[in-house]
Amino acid sequence: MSDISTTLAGIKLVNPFMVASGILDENGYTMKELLERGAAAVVTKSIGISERDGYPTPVIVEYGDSLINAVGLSNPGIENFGEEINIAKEAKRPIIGSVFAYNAEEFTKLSVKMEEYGVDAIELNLSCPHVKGFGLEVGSDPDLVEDIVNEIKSKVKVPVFAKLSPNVSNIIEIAKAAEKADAYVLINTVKAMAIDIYSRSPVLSNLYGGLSGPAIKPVGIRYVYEVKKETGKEIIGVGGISNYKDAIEYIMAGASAVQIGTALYKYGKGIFREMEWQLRTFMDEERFEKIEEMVGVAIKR
Amino acid sequence: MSDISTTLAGIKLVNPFMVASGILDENGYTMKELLERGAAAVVTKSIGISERDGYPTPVIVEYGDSLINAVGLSNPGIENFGEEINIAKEAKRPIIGSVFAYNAEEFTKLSVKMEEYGVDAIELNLSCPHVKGFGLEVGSDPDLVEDIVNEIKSKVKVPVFAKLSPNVSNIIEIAKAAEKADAYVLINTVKAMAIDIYSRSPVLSNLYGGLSGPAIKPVGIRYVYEVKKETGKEIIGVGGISNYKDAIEYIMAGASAVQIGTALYKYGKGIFREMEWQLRTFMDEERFEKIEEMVGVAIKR
Amino acid sequence: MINLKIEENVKESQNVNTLYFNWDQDIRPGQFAMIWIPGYGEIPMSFSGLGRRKSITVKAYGSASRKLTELKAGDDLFLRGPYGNGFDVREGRKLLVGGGSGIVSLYPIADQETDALISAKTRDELIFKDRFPESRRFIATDDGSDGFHGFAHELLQRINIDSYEAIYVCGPEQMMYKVLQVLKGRKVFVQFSLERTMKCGIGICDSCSLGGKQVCKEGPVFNIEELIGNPEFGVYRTTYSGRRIRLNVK
Amino acid sequence: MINLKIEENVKESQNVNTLYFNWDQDIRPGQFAMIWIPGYGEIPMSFSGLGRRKSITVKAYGSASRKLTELKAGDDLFLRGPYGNGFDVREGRKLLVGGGSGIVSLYPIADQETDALISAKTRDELIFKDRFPESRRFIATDDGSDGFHGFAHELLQRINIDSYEAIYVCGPEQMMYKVLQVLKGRKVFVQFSLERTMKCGIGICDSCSLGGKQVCKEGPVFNIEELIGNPEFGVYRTTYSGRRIRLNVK
Repeated sequence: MSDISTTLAGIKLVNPFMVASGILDENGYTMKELLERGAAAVVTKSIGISERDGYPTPVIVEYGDSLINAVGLSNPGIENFGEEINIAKEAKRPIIGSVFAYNAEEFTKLSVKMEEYGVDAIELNLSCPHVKGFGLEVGSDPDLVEDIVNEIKSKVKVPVFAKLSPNVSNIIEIAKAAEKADAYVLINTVKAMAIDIYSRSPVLSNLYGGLSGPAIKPVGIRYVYEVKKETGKEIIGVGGISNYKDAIEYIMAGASAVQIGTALYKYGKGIFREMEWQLRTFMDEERFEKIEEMVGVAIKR
Repeated sequence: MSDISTTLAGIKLVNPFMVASGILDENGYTMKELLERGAAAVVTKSIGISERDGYPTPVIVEYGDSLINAVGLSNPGIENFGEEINIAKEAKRPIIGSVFAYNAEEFTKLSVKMEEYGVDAIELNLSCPHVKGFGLEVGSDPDLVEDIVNEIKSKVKVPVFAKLSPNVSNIIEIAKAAEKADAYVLINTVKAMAIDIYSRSPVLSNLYGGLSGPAIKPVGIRYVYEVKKETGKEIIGVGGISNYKDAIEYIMAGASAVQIGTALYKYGKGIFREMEWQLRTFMDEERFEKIEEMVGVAIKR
Repeated sequence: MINLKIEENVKESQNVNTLYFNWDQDIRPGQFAMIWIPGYGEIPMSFSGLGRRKSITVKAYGSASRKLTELKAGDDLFLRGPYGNGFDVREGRKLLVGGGSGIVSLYPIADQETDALISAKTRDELIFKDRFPESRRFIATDDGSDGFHGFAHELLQRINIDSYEAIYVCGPEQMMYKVLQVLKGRKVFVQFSLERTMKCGIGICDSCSLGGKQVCKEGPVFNIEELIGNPEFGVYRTTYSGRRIRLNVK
Repeated sequence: MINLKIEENVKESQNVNTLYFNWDQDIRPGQFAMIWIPGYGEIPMSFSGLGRRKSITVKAYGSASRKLTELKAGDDLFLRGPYGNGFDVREGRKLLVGGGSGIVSLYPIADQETDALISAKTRDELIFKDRFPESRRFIATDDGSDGFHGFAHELLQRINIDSYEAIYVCGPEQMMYKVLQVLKGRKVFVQFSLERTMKCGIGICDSCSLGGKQVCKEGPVFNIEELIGNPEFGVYRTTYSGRRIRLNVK
């Protein structure tokens, strides 16, 4: 029978399915529950230096099976997050600590703290607004990204994953700036908006939000393929994965593992167990013995 | 009763619905048919200097109600296109000539020729690959965009519309580079890919394609809102409009008119007439007398 | 976003209003909607009426809910839902135990065999008292201004619980926690409808979670057995930012 | 993309093969699919068999179709569809007029009351001749190597058209154009299945258009009345690039 376990940056995963950052990963008990329901690892909600309420409601718009969210990096602050990680760790599966900040110094401080809390890896959320304004994100500035990644890599021992934004002209430039990272996470949400025509107003209190779910899957596949082909580095695929076929598509595009987020809204927590046996069946039928054999097989040289 | 006619860059439109470039607009008879079936104007397929086959099949992937296409700018060349425009003009509604090229000189040559053919406006397709490579587009280079727009504006009298790409870090920078254009068209397709997991291969012969349809509507709304708010310029909204509600959402975000493309795949040519009476009913019920009253009403200052 | 029109706004008490609207939608008692008040925010509201004409009953406690209570007939009502699991409504004699606004979400369960225990801090804050005949209601106020002088769980101890097939409870978490202590181990079927800080309403933002369960999606209704031993029920709450705060209920 | 498995590959003649596969899908005679041969392209193919077991009959004329004819039992078949409108199949006596590969898409119409006029350049290129009993078939070859020596429309003029309820035509456009001239004004129900350069198959790329109609979506089947007066049928074709070329049919 095919083996669906895999290894990512040296971290053993019982299957290639993680929980994406920002979805059901703020409360330690919830993370523990998801791990017990079959997720191979969870990425925590993005944690910053200080407690932050985020945006007032509405913070979410449903768009078919996709979502537009503007939660606004709400989080209890790094000092208050150790307890949640401790609770989640009871499930004895890897915890990846997601952090966000505006500069290398804060990013490093957060990462060091996460490592102290015992996370198995750090994921860098580079989607914060850039100090330059104009709706730009930290992740669209290659110099800043390079600073952040290099600084963190010099201070922490656990693997560091750089989550890249799709809202850029040239993803390869950004990926190269982050090349000291142990893996890339592709893609973050796509900047979007919804207007209600009867109230004649944007729905989200923040006006703009991030599009996730099936709508962005073809965009994510493109980025994973392109970055894998150009850099060869390990990639964690994320963006619109709703079933085992989507996960395999990401893996064949070059992802070594994938993250599930928005699909939990439509399919609930049973999705991990379901995808586990479906993936195993697919691999049996298609004669793949290990996940590694599928990684990037669709890439044309 | 509400008036659904409108004016865009001085061009009178019987309703705010045009046919988007690249959809049913290569053959003059087809353009004529769409105008007779209710479209207020058609934008032609993007025409280049020479005849071009485009990519071999497959050139399209169906993704729910959305599409990923890589037709590859197939076109008969500007010299062969006058006859199609003549046929389309029999419908006596505005024809907008779409052109693509790699530099300002070719763009201008094409635009001048289109003007000779009698088009009512020129639409610039800035999605050509940039000579720099890396998957970049002409439209992601503000200097090049500025050159192209300024050069054309100095040579043709009909209005010029710049169709901007969403695959950029900073749309405002590009919009400002194109500020001599009479209107912006937002948005072009989003770069995407689809992999077939049984053949273990990208489906499109070109590997990458452009995502259009409902998947990108929230992205288009965001860009229209953002660019309208920052520039105040006239905008033609396009991207995932499938019904009158979508069209109104674009108009409230700041569009003066909209283009319909992918929806023709799902809803057929009857969509224009249907949207006409639905729009009129909406405006009656919501007490809007003219399209202009709705343009940008959702924008928060 | 669903766009409905307010048909009628009926004042229930000084700061409580019931808004009626037509909505052709199947909704189970205990389900809720996220009500959007443009410019003021979005708040979860359970339904107080589920006939052909639906209703929500709103207590003004913040700017969004206050604005909601001020809506007039013909005004737009924006919402998304219905969300959540709803109650498992049993046949036979039922008891509703509603603290504060809690009675609102329980009310659609009420039939000819249903009694209601309604509690509030003080007489003026009792909701829906008049919707139950005197023979079918138990009233408790913290200050003794109406009915029993004391808390809901104290009055409940004086009621013959064994005469009911099912008991449905909704109210502030500390009140429900104490009611749970009274009902724990009794053979009657008991469900609680919980309220927690809620943002998304669809089970993804983790704001309303309770021992790994999302109140908005796997709740808001939980059987008593699901709450006994829950590490967070009555023990912790989380703030809008997600910070864990210990409750002082026990 | 739909992924099926080839069940059987049957050689029909030197460069024509029929591929059988199971597909639980309702398909009308005259509908088609876009068949993807990874690495070789995607081509439109009409169905030659529509029972529980479906089939396509492929003539090798390019690299993609040649690769298709070489598929073996157990190989993957990739397709999307079915697309197009299909024939309006009438009750009663029917005549199929198939030129070259045209008989393939007509074959699913055939029943006990159906005659077939099959034409080809030469004897070796006749397809499905043996699927019709001799009493029900008319054969024409351009070179006279089998049956009538001449074109389909010439043989058709020798047939009693009035004895049929319906006539269905498929073949090269010049052949169909001439058949149309023969049948124009006759009171029999006539439909033509057209073939044009096709890329998308779903009515948006404008490659296969014919006087404003998309062959892939509003066709491929058109009533004779829709083609009479069509400004492009038999007059122009467009290349893969979209360049208009005048046909020399008339």
